Amino acid sequence: MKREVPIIVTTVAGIFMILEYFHNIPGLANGAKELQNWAILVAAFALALAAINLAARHLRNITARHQNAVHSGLLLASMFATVIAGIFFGTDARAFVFIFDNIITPCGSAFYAMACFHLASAAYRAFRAQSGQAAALLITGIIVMLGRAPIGDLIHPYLPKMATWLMQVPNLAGMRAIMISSAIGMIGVSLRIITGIDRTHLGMGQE
Amino acid sequence: MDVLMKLGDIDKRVLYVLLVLVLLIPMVRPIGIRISISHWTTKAYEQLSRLEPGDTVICDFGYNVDGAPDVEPIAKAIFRDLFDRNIKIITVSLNAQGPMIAEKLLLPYEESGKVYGTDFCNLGFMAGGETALAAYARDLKRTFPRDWRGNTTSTLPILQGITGAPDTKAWIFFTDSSAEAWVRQVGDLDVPMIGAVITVAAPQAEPFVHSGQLSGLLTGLRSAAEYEIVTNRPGGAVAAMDAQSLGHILITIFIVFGNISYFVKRSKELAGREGVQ
Amino acid sequence: MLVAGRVAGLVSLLTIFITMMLGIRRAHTSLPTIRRIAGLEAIEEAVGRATEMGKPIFCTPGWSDITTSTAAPTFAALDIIYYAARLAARYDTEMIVAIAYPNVYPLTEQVVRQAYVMEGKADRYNPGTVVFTSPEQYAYTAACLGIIQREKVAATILVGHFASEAINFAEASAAVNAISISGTESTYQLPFFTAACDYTMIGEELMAAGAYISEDPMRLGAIRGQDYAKLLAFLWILTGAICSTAGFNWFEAILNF
Amino acid sequence: MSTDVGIWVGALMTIAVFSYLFSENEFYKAVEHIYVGAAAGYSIVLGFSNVVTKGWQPLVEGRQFQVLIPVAMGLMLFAPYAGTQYNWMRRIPISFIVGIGAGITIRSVVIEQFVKQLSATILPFNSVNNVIIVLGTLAVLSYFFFTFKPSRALKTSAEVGKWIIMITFGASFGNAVMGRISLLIGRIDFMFREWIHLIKL
Repeated sequence: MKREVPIIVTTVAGIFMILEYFHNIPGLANGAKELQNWAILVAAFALALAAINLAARHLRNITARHQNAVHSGLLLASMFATVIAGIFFGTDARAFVFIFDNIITPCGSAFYAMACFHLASAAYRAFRAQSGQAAALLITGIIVMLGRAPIGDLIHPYLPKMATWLMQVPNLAGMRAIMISSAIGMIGVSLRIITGIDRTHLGMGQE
Repeated sequence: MDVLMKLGDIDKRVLYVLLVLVLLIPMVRPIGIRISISHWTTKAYEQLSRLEPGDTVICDFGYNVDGAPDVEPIAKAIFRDLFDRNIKIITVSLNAQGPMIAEKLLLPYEESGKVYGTDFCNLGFMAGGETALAAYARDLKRTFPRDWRGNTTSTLPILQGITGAPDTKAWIFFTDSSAEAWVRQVGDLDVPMIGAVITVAAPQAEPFVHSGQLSGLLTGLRSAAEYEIVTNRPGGAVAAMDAQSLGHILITIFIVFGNISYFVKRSKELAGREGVQ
Repeated sequence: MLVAGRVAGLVSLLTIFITMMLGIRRAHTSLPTIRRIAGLEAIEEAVGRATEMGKPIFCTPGWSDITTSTAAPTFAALDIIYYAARLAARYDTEMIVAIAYPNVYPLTEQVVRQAYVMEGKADRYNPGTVVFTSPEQYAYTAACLGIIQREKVAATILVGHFASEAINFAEASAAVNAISISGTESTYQLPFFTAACDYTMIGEELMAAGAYISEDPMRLGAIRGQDYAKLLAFLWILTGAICSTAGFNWFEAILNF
Repeated sequence: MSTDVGIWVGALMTIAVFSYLFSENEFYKAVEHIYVGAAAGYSIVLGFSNVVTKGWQPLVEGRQFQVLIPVAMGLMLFAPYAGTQYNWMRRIPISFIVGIGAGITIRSVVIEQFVKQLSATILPFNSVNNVIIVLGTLAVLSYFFFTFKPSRALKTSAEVGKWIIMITFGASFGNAVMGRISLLIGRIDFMFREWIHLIKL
């Protein structure tokens, strides 16, 4: 029972969504909308789940007097402050907006912008024309990089044209083939999950 | 030869500091390098310029604050253009941070007289990712029973007569990841779709532009600058382009340095080996 | 009854399903041989080097949950980690696996423990091998970078779905002179992995590598079945383009049904 | 210099994050934990408000009792907290999300990322670009054949495919540099315009 029910749920839900899309049966469309709304609601619960897992782990750090207990304390404090501000005072409350504007925004963008530094040092250290193919990557990269910046026109009027051509012809061919190939792969995996042949997502392995 | 080899051994912290300086200086003292308009932007602009006053468009805010510096300038440029032409905007988000971002961009227009619920509305966030996207593209009000400000969506004037995407005139999504999910779920609905993606995702979106699945593609800060120029409202993105150019030059120089040093080292090693033989 | 414009889609879906089932069925009588994948062969070298140096190897199955559309690379990553764990168990080399999503954690633990059991070293399995970090991208990134730097790992195996943290990991591996083996389906991270790592499995190569290691007839057969589907797509484009040059647009027209 | 407290908080946080580039330090670690906590708290708030608008309000105000099914499934996600013997309960909502998600994805992947892409690649060989697009796509596709016997033709085709993949990655690399620099420009703009008012334009 505990094994069969989840597989049946996956199969019925998946096949229903597929049938609804390809067939014009009036009742199906409405049913599909309802099911999607259910899935959205379950996903909303799941959103809290990850956060609660995180809280539980840091709470354990504190009770066990782990070496990172102070950091865990900071994490929990800022989490609870945000939750209290958002749930009890509303998402338009000043405290909530302050947290969003002055903690989440600057930190999020600073963390992401750090990738720019790493990218610069990786480009300097690792982008070597060691082989013909590596050289192809490097040269295309430089042409696209310079050609797409306004300075490309100043360096040579042909540079932006080359960048555009590289994007629209060879890149198109490469990306399209990757897309077709991965579409087949994605359909294969999903069909195996829907038909119950592959059960790894349930932690059961296949049988 | 030693000097050439040392070109590959510059401390990366020096590189970091140089990078910041090279970006900062042209922002303080702009050079004013001319910005040409790419065909991508022209195509997207032509599509949007077909909209008439009173038309409604959906703007999906699919980016987070971390990717905002690259994507947000496009959203700003498009909002300015559309609101000036009295086009109505519905904002939606499948990213938790989306509604706060949208609210902040909408605020100046509300202060200057645009009416919430009539000229624009913010439907807020919905969990569920692609499932939510498929659901709201077909039925906005059922997926979003309430908007971000707590109003019942069925009472909003802007949503009267609108069930799903095909009842609007254009669908614009802003994202800091790939365009795939939007193309998948909205692609076969009868509405022109414009993608505004983070620059990194541009090459991957190219097949969708070529096949016509996307009616327009705008990518990152550069496209925002171009859009500001074609709509005659130069702003922040145009101002940042000089820095962008110099940043690219610096990275190119460092790649060249790295390679020179690599080849010098390699030719020395080869020469050394021949010497031993 | 069928929706106009989607018929070709339905037929393609059924075709892919049938070719996959054919592949799986054939695999029960004869397993397909998968072409050589350099990144996979490098894993043994990497574990060997770690053993010599007496340093651990670092693995992560990427930043993705198993309930999203990026589940497939995560599963392929788990197969590769299983393989690496067997080698690590065989050579008594320490291994650290960092996990981002709660759902992936029990699966990974099960996989690594199983690898030790299969090598007859169940008693050597250290419960601290698999580390849960955080589903928050930067917390996960910071935790992984911390492990790579602190432990001065000899090899990093970065497989699965990655976002902007990919470049950080590749850089950190280089900084501690670790052999880096990567593999992802994420097209924007692949350029960095290709340039900055020693070995990279590109897109579907990762899935094929996973299937190869699992020695599971179902997965291997599915890879063969997908090859049939790719071959059909290949032939369709080729014949279609030739016909279209000659002025016949049937192949394109059929796809619009 | 700005006199706004919020800007100061943001600026100090940015400095703390960037300090990691030089070495890991306590200031960085503290800010990282504060950020992760706030971001997690934020997603709880938004998840909660979704549960209210899609679960509680339809149930209490709209008397739509069918909502009880997804609510029950949502609660089952938390069953393992009641004891490991309830672990199996979590599989039901997960299998439901996975089933709906897989169905919704593949039904449109097959059209948008397979059929329409095939159709757009069927181009007449009447220009150099078309020839490159068609043959290039085929060559890269052949790189992803894994189980066929490696004949000479297949090997050559896959090798050409590898070259095109490298050019494709080059294009991605160029765009990545561009995008990452924009992100850094965004941060520099914040620090030097809004915080210390050095950029005046």
